[in-house]
Amino acid sequence: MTNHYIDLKNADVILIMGSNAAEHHPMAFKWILRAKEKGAQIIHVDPRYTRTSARCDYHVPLRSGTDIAFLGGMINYIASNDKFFHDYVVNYTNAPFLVNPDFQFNDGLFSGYNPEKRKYDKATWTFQMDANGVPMKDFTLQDPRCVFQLMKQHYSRYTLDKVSSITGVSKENLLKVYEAYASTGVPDKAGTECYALGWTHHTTGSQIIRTMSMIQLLLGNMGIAGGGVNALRGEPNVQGSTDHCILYGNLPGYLKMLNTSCPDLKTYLEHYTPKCNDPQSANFYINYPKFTVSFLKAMYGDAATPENEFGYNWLPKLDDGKHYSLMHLFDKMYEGKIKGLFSYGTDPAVSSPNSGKVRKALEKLDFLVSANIFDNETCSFWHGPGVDPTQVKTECFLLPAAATMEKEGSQSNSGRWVQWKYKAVNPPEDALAIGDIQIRIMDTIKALYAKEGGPNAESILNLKWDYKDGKGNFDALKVAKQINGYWLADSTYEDKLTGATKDFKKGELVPSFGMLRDDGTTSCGNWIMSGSFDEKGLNKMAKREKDDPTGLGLYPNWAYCWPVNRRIIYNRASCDVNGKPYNPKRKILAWTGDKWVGDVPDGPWPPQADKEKGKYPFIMKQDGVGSLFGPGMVEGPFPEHYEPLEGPLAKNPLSNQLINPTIEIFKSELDTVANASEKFPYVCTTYSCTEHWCSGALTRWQAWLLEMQPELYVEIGEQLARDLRIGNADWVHVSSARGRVKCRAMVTKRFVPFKVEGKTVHQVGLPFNYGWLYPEDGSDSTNFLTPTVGDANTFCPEYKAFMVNVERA
Amino acid sequence: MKDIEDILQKLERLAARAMERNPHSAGVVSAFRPLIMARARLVDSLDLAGRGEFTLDENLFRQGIPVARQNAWFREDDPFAPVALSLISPLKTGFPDLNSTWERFTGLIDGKKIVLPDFFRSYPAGGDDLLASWAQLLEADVRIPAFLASSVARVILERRALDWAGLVQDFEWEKGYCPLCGSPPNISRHLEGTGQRWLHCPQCNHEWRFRRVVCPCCENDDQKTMSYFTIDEKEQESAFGCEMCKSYLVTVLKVSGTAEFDPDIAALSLSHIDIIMQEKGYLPMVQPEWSTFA
Amino acid sequence: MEITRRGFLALSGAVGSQAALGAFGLMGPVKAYADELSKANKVKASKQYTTVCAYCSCGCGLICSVDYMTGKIFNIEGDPENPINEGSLCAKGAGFFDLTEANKHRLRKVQYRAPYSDKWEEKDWDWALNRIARLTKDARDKDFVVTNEKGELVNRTESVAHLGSSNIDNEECWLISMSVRSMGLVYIDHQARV
Amino acid sequence: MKEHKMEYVKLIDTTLCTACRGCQVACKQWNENPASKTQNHGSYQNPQDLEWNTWTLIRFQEYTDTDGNFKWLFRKDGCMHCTDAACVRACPSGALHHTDYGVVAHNREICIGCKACTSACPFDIPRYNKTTEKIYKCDLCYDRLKNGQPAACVKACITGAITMGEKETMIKKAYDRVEKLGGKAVVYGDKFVGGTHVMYILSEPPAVYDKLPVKPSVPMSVILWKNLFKPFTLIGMGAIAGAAALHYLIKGPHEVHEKKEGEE
Repeated sequence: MTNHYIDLKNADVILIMGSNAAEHHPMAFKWILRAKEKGAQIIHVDPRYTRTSARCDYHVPLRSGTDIAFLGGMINYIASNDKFFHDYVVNYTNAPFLVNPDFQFNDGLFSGYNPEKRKYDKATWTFQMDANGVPMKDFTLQDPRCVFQLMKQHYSRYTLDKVSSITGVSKENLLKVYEAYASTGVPDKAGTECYALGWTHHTTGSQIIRTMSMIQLLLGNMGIAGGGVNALRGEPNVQGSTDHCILYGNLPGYLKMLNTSCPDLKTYLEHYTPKCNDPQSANFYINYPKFTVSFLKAMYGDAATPENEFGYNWLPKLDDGKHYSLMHLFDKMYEGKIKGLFSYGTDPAVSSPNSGKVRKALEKLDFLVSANIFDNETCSFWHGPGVDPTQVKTECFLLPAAATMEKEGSQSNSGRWVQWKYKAVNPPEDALAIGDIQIRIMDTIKALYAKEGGPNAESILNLKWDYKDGKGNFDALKVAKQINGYWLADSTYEDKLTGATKDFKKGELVPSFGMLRDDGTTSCGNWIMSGSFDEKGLNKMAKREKDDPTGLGLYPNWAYCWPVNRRIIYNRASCDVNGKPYNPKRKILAWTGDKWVGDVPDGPWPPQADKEKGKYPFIMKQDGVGSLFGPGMVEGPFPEHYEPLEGPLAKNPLSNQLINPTIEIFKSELDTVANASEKFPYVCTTYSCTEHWCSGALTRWQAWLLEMQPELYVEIGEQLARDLRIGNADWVHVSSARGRVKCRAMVTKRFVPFKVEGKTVHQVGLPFNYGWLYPEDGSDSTNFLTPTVGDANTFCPEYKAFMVNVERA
Repeated sequence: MKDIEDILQKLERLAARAMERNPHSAGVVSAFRPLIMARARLVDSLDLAGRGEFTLDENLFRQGIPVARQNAWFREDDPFAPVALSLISPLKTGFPDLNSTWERFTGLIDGKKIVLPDFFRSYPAGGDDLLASWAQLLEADVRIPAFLASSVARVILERRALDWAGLVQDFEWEKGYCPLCGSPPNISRHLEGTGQRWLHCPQCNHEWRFRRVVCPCCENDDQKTMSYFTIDEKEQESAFGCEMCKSYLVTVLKVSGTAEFDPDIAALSLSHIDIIMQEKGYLPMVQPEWSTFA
Repeated sequence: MEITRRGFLALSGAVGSQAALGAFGLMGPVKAYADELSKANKVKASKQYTTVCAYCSCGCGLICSVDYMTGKIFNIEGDPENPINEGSLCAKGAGFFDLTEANKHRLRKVQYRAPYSDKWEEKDWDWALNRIARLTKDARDKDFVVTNEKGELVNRTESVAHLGSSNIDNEECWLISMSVRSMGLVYIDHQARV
Repeated sequence: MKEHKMEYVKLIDTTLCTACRGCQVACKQWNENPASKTQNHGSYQNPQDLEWNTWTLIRFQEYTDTDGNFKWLFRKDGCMHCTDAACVRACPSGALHHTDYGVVAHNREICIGCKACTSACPFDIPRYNKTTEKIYKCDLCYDRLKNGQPAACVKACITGAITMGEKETMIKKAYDRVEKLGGKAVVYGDKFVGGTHVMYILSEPPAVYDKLPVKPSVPMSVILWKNLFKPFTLIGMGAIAGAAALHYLIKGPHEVHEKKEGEE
């Protein structure tokens, strides 16, 4: 989240789209209701009327997979009705930038598309540079090549009629939402958006979120209290596990993973350190080398020296352009190429797309090491339905793990608050914390390599691995300090802005990532977490003070908030170019002439009006401003509506490009797709329910929760149920091109048919919380239905829009 | 202010229920009941001078300086003697076998042998020798005059605290001693539902909110070095103990926001917890009221 | 300048904690009742620890009360100090007690399933760790890729993969993210992806 | 001390309820009521109805109002704790009795399982358990109230939809809230059976909500039983035999479900 949960109370209009907050984030919804009590308008846009809709001002149903069309229409509305926040858009976004004349868009494709590789050559997605390499700008926003005009022209195609025909939303409803939300495009109003898997589970997921970011930039809602784009994420420490990058493509702190196009550290740093010639752009990633070298020092300790480029070549490299995400992993496993799998605290046999393929893949493993607090469908795949254990060669280990209250450590909520947890009790009997398990496994492996050696054994042997307490157990505090980072030599830090200097001794903790070095004299496991300790060792994550000077719910002394305890990101954009807050009633930051007062400023530099020392507010961006024109995305600098991989339409109403041109298509014989086929005529989406959580692997074992949601069901509109002669609570089969599930029919008024391109399109939906292991008769994974396809940038699977058929069982 | 009749009826009900629920301490509660009722009546009827003249420096307050420290505790013209005298009759009914002492005390005040303002002028620091001399005059244990002085202080400061409370409403107070008069707490309660921890000040009857799993006395926040003691089948009766400063605080659990509750009566009724904790080697944060007559 | 506790003790004259009980007979029955409770060890000592909920990512605070003798959690309530939930909990959070070992379905033993077997067997940690290390080393070394087809140095193994988890602590996440990379794994992911 | 006892009212504001069912779990946890093996009957509402081990239940109801707006109504069902309780009148053994705080409590030891209350109750709340031959219903957490604690469901509710307090203040709060809400919002509970100690703020007229009587009242048969028959039988034939005989005489086989006034 750019803001955080409590900040929702500060909003005037809250758009809940791509989320079912009341059911899946009840505490977030409490803050949303607090905003409603103060007169805020709460709008819910979702294919289905849910318990969230019941408590919102109104609900607008739309067809799954058409969010970009809906939001594109809003951009068109904002731009053509002059509803945008001029001062903000001109100064804080790249609207005035002039784009390379060769950049073109026609008939659904941007310039530079290579159909064989399904990839773009982004050479034309650049800005026109002036003599000293700074993008040329037209602050009047009139030049036809400026970003604003190109954007306006791009979304002029998203007329009310066209959007209504794609999304199935009536024109009145479209206007009702557009007017309500666009009303926040003024200094004294704040609008925010809450999304979750409803937006990420699409082949165009990243671009949906980018479209909303563009809207927030146009309305000046980014960086203000009650604004921002807020992801209500699903798991307790999903923000932490993403920050520390248990992800194939990143090293902790979102550093880019090494690949073959960077054979040595120098080329790697060259390649990934952005440059900007505009002196007023902080371009904070200029410090990329400091973060990378400090990480390598934290990983390999003394073994990492300048001579061996701090152990750069011990790390594995990805092949350029190749991906290793969860769907690629199971694809390779299905081909028999993956021999061993470690599966900690997760249940992919239920939660991954195309369960049929996943379960066949698991049978090809030589060994599976699972660590969980309960048994689940992945650990016990070898005695699942239709599996003959005597044919499955996999050696399986089921290691008992400690639950969250049985171990000390920190957890990050999706508002970036890192809260310290204390250990209440020991785990039961043989159970150990995952940290203990990983330490013991690596100790044993290191011993083997010390004795027998092996390819690239130095990487394993040189790994710094002294994270145990006196009694030989995992010491979370030691690891947390290693993550925060240490001074590895006596040093003096000089603050360039104020000229103040401060001395630090070897072994002291680094109080902020601004002080990290790229010469190996500092170590830091994850630069964004640097500063969670002060140099004396005070653990800021464990702070529990309740003061809230601004009264806006920042709580600066409760726990630690990365980066550098800044509670609202891009908060300097809440002030005008001279540092005066746009909305004095909701002031999170103000420039007093020599320093910022309020939340931790997003960059200490004066406001940009100070031509000599001032900087633009979006310090992490290369040009220091928000991106309306976003060349970083793989499928285009402006989000464009494409149909889901498997949708009801044979042709994309907006262009001849039916699906996202850059998504990867998986081709195993189990990855069948049936687009616009009469065999699977109904749009289907999946979701969770209040009573269960994710794959249900924790909640299905709890009697009182299971009593309220005992079995898998499909929610089906009354009209469709009548057509198919399905009665309420009948057993039905829901089938897709990939698989079939048996479940109860829940005939409801909460799904309504959509008018799409003149045709009636029905939509149904199922929860994904059930699996065969427990309860025995609770039916099996919904993901037998879902396709192996994901977002072009992140490979997040498209669970939210595919086609099914429904018949009486 | 709820009118005095309601308050007295409430105190009556709470005392009766406390005696019924903890019969072993019924004697203590019934002994103190007249005094508690009298104090409530006095606080309601008192009209102290200098009501509007209190100031509050926000920064000092945020550093932990209570209101009393920023203003005068007492004034020369505070009605010490009238208050003391009107406490005599409830003390007589509560503690009949000390009647002679109470009589002597009345006589000494009327005869100006005991000049109460002398004691309150240097409050709270000095006064030990003055109390010793009063004890001689009364021919009683030093705890008697000390108890009388603290009861008088309690009545006046409780009345004054009602004005002070308005000053501090919207400021954060993170300390374990009373934000108004600075006294450590004698009892605390946890609100049902939210689990909020409220401490009670025995000197001015003010209640303030304080953080859980932190010691109000030494502000130690190492959760491993703090203990909680509960009594089986009495799920509301408990005590907090701090291993660092070895102090304890009687704590009443799961009290609903809307329920009737009086900290003084509860402290007397739960005095068995004081004894259990003191036998475990913990020290009270402030001297329990009952210890004078133990 | 804090008013010290001694100040108030002095005020009320009885400095010592153990005032002479029973001088006025009031406290006799109370002392007896206190002794009876202690003798029948009806007084249960416990500790309280703050932790964070393990369901959605709101980060609601909890307080666990742990019985000092048995070392078991006997009560979990919302943490009133936590500004996100202010002491209240949703349905799943309120049922957080069901995640402790009080739930009989919790895993307690190391279990192993041999190839082609149809049941779990109980093992001890040492055996399991050695077996896992052996299998991992062999699988890694067997088709370890030092250089790819184009001859570029890659030092990776594609035959061992890691999944999980976003339900473990930050320190554990960093430990895993770093240590599996030191072994050359590239197939690394977890449920943040789904 | 009995007469001055404070009366509590539990106010359920259905316009704040998100049906998260935290109250349903908290009720089972506090009263240690086991879960029953349920099936999905085509609705989120589970278990299907109040049961001997389910004393409070969120009822889900899909409703399109007169001018065509779709609404999803949630109502937390359970004992209304009437002032003039039909069940207390009908109960031959005195198991069901009035207590302070306005709670209709149930003394399970002396309950003889005659089920007179199940047919007398205008809200159809008490449930019979065949194995224990006793009836079960919500007792507003009477033991918690005596300890000064709110009912378990009140504590669990995070949106503040369920609140509890002194009777007059809660009734005033209900009417203030309804005035602020406007539309068809209405207060339910203070206008019949002498006023109930569990009240609703409803966003639609009461007739719309299923299993919610519009004008609940104490059935004539119960009034007859209480004033005429009850004194004789208890004196003459001893509680158990008498109640069963009388029960059979008046009702016939207990399956026959007498039509209550006001029920569609």
